Amino acid sequence: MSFGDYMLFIVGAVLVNNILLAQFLGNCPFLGVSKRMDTATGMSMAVVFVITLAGACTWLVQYYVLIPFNIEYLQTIFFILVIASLVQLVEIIMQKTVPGLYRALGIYLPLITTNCAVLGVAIINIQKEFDFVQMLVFSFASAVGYGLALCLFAGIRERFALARIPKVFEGTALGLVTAGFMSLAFSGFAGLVGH
Amino acid sequence: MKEIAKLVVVLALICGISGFVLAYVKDLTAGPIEYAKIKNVKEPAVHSVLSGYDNDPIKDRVSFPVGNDKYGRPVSLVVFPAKKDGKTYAVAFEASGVGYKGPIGVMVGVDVNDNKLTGISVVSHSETPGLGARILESGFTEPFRGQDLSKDLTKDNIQALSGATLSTNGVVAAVNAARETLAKYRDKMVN
Amino acid sequence: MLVEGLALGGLGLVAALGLGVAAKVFYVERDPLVEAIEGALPGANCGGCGFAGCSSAALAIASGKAAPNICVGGGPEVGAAVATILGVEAGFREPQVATPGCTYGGEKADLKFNYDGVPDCRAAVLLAGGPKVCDIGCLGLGTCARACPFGAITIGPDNLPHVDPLLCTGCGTCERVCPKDIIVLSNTTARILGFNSLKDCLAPCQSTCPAQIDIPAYIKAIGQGRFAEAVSIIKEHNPLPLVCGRVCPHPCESACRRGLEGDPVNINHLKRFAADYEMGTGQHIQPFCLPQNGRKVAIVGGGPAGLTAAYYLARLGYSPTIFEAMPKMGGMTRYGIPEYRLPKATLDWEIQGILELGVEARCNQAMGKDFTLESLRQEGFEAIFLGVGAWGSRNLGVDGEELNGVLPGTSMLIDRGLDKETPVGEKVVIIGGGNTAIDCARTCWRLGAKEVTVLYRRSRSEMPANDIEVFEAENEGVKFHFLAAPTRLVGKDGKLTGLEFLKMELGEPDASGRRRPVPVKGSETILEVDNVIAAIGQFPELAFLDGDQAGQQVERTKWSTIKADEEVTCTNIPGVFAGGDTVLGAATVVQAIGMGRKAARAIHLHLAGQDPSISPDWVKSPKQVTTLKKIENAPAPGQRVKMPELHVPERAMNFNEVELGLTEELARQESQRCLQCGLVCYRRQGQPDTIACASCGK
Amino acid sequence: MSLMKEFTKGFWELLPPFRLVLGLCPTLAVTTSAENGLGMGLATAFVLACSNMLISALRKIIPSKVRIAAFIVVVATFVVVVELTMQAYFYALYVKLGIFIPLIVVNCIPLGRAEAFASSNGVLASGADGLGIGLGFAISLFALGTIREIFGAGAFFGAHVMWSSYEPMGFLLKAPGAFVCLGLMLAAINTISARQAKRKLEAARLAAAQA
Repeated sequence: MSFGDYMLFIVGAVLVNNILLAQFLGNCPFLGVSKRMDTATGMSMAVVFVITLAGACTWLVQYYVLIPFNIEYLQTIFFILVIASLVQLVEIIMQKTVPGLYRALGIYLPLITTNCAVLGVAIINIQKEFDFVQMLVFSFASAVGYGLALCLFAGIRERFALARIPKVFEGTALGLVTAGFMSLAFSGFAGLVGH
Repeated sequence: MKEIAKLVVVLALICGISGFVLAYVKDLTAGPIEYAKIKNVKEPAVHSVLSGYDNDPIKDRVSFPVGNDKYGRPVSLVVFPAKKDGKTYAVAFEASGVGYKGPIGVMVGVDVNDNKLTGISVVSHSETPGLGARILESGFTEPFRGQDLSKDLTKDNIQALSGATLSTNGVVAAVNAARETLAKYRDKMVN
Repeated sequence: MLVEGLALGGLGLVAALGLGVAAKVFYVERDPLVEAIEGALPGANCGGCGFAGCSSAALAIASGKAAPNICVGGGPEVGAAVATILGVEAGFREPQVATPGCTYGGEKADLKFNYDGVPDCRAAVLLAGGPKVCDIGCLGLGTCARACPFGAITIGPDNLPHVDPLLCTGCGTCERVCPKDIIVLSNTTARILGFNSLKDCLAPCQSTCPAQIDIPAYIKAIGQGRFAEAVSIIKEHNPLPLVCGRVCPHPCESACRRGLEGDPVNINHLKRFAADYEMGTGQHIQPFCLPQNGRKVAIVGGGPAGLTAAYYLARLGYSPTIFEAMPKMGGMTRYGIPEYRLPKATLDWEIQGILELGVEARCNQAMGKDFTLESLRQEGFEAIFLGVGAWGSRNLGVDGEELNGVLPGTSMLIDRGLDKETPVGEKVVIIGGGNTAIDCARTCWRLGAKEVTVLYRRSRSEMPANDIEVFEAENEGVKFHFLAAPTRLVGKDGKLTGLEFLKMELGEPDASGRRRPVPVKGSETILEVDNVIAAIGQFPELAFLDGDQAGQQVERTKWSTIKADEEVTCTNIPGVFAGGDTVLGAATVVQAIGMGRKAARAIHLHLAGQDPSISPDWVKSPKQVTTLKKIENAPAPGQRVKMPELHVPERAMNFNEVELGLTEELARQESQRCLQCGLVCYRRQGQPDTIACASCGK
Repeated sequence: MSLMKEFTKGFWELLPPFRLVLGLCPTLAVTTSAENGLGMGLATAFVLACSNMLISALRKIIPSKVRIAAFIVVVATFVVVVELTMQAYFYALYVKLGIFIPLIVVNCIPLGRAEAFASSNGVLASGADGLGIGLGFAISLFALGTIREIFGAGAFFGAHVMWSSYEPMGFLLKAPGAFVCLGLMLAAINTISARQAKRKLEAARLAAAQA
């Protein structure tokens, strides 16, 4: 792939096929931690870190364990175990060795373990038969897309506090409708990449 | 330390048992899955490239090893024979060629008596929608019918897609690959 | 099949082994409460609750920021389980209330205001010089009032937000929408654990008070007739208002801005008025307490420091037990302050209120004799606070101290506290210039001594005793002999008959800034006396610590005090804290109270596995943040009210309380004199009496 | 009786994803048709019921420190079973649901119920709980899928149902439509439950007034 191809590839992953708004991955924490901007930014950075790390590890597991042993059908269980233990390991080590970083980003790590975006991107990496570099770029770009959507959304949600909202729409309901409009806005990027 | 040991043993045990159970389930479902895949993915293609048979090409399929893939695992070729009165007169099998964005899988039907194509059908591809993806259209695949497969096919034999030369080449390459395969395994296919 | 089993089992083995080892190697101590809550949460880390996973949620629940039933993944069962751990209802959450304030700028100041190019009003004052009306703070836009989902905030006629604490649910919406960080949430734990901050809009009195009481707030409440609220405000920071209102040397009044142009506001007597009001109702006004968590803390010493520490620990949900060596609680407030200043019945009532919060008191339990540090630990006390006071009297260091008729100052007051007979002769000399000396003098006068003289080696202005005490002693006929130091005690047949002293004159200032007294040669004079009482200083007696090995390791200073940080109260031994006179040497009740609260904070953080060190922004030991040199355009100063007292003849031969307390009318009148100061702002003429600054509302 | 209660609470009291706001990703992603919604819901229900039962059976053996990991393994095992079974017998549906079948493992509902219910209740009760909540989830997904398919494509289970001049609202089948549709349904459910709560309160008041 040429440099231009990579750029298109990145734009596609960040904006066009945004994992959150177009592929519906990682919605639970999306609605949960988007109530405040500071948590959203922390979460975004942690997501970028974990998705890239998990992408790399699961890619290695896929091509150096699952395929050689011919047990690709165990992909789901292998991937989730690898991701969960890896993230927990990072959390334990970070908490002890770099407490400052842990307080800023580490506390979001457990939230990401069971975030379907992580496992989702890992599986997509394999399904699309990416090579190692493509996998890294794709994972990173997808995670950036996730973070972008999350932060934008948090910015909007912070303003909800000022608005008079019908009782029945308070909380998640309005969050979902808003996410719908954000998704609509993002679908406008579809023309960026294509023919 | 003893505590850790216990944790490790329990978790390893649960994982191990899960592995055995899943392997068993996999064994049970291997047959049905293979059949389901062929039924859902290959059957329409087979039907479109073969005609005039009185058997069930899916049920009568034969498979034999044709080499290894890049991970060193054996790869089997599945061949769907079309029979009339118990005699195979045509076969369908998958072949692939490289298109613009990756491999293109093509189901190729060949009359074994006169080496003429009975039809082709693109089974898998990742070509650009609206351009290369037009290889799916019957306007593109129809001219392949009746082409002689005794020698390599070229673009001139068929209706090349304007603006999608590489995709066209990919399909042609797949058909030519099929020709080689047929030449190599004709005996196994027909019997 | 074997491959799958082995591969998956191997993965499980590696994962479990890696995590197990990592958890051991990188072990981080955590609050067991948080851990217990986390154990009850699903661990699905779904983030539906809005926190970053289950451990963050557990932390939030434990610290009262979230209700036990926030988990959306677990449903009601998990909420119930968490609530069981905390011992509360599932919907329980420590009440938070929105509190409008003034942060004089802060991070968001430049969003709206540009204080002539400087970031906050303090800088504006420094640059512009002189006093300046604070024109920052609330913009009066009413965003908070509109945003409040519960209608708890209204914008008053003064254009400032007013919070109805009954309607406020502590949801924090106002805090989020305030463009200037003016309105913040606060709750019991936060207030107990927090210090006054340099970033707060503190009045001078408030920043001088060792207990950090919000003085303008309670004076405002008294002025508006909200007496119970005034009591609550005081008790946020001082659980002993009855005691303090009577005996506090009130450094706050020295800082009072009213003092720049006349008499300062009678702050302490206003506090006593509020406290007396509470006692008058016969009902203790009790603060909010967190549900009990069952963790035990030992408090050694039932004086003001210990009582205060116990009070705040009980409010934080701990189960404190006070060990008191004397027969009754109160420490020096009982055994060092005479009845006529602080009636024992009043003290008892105050202590009763603290014990009612769930504080256990064990009297006649002396450390080193009945228990040791080690035995306390074995009994299950997770933290120990040492607040044993300063009970040792300094010796005069002159010949004849062994004579019959020579008494240490404290022993006399202690005997009074124990209801023992303390006969005195006709002529009594008290040596020393502190409150103890004056207390002894006035006690002797009440016991019938005909001639009571106080001998002090410096001059009147250097006396550490409260002015009012010296003044009252003089009223009662106590004579003062300044610039005189005892050199010898003379006796006959082992009985004291005379005291020889040297006259002194003041020389160069010493380290304490006071001029050093220098003896005048050949000025020896002999006074005829029956009793000499030495009240020249006290120190903590720490021998009790040496009862066991743990106690021996407690680090001390050369002044025989325990070495501990005055703000953090931690000693060199983890889990052992110290405060009050034990650390400070003989000091004041209000200092002990301040340290008691700091100790409670440190103990809480220690038990929660957190770092107790304090933020650099916090106001440490009494410190004036900003001082104006003059006030302009303030409302007329008015006359400081005088405390009604017993006439001198009515005081003789009895120990009835001398100060009678302010009447409601006097208290409300005095409270109007308060300028309701902020850091640089204060109430101007023509402004409503309750508001100092049109915008920040202090 | 109580088994019945455990079973039925999933249909309203804890109806996911409306009352138990979890499992939003598959809810949004696969409900483009009634068939997909139902298939996804039933697959989740199967995993939920089985994993709940197995975890309940194992709850005394699993040490609490590794229980989350163990739960994940159990849930993942059943997910793989579902993957294989669907591949074998519902291949077309399996292809349509795609990545969301393996993602059942990170759906917080099974893990949440495992910890909240199965780890402290009997096998039968846990099974009833899992099945009830799973079926509730299936019903929700089916309802959402039905609405989106009928209005978005004018069809139901692939069969055309709307009048011939009906212009399908293609928006509903796209990603934004999924969010908006779910949001509106949630608001509708909130309205109903607010009304219920009000009625209950009034009844309680009435009872109090009479007493």
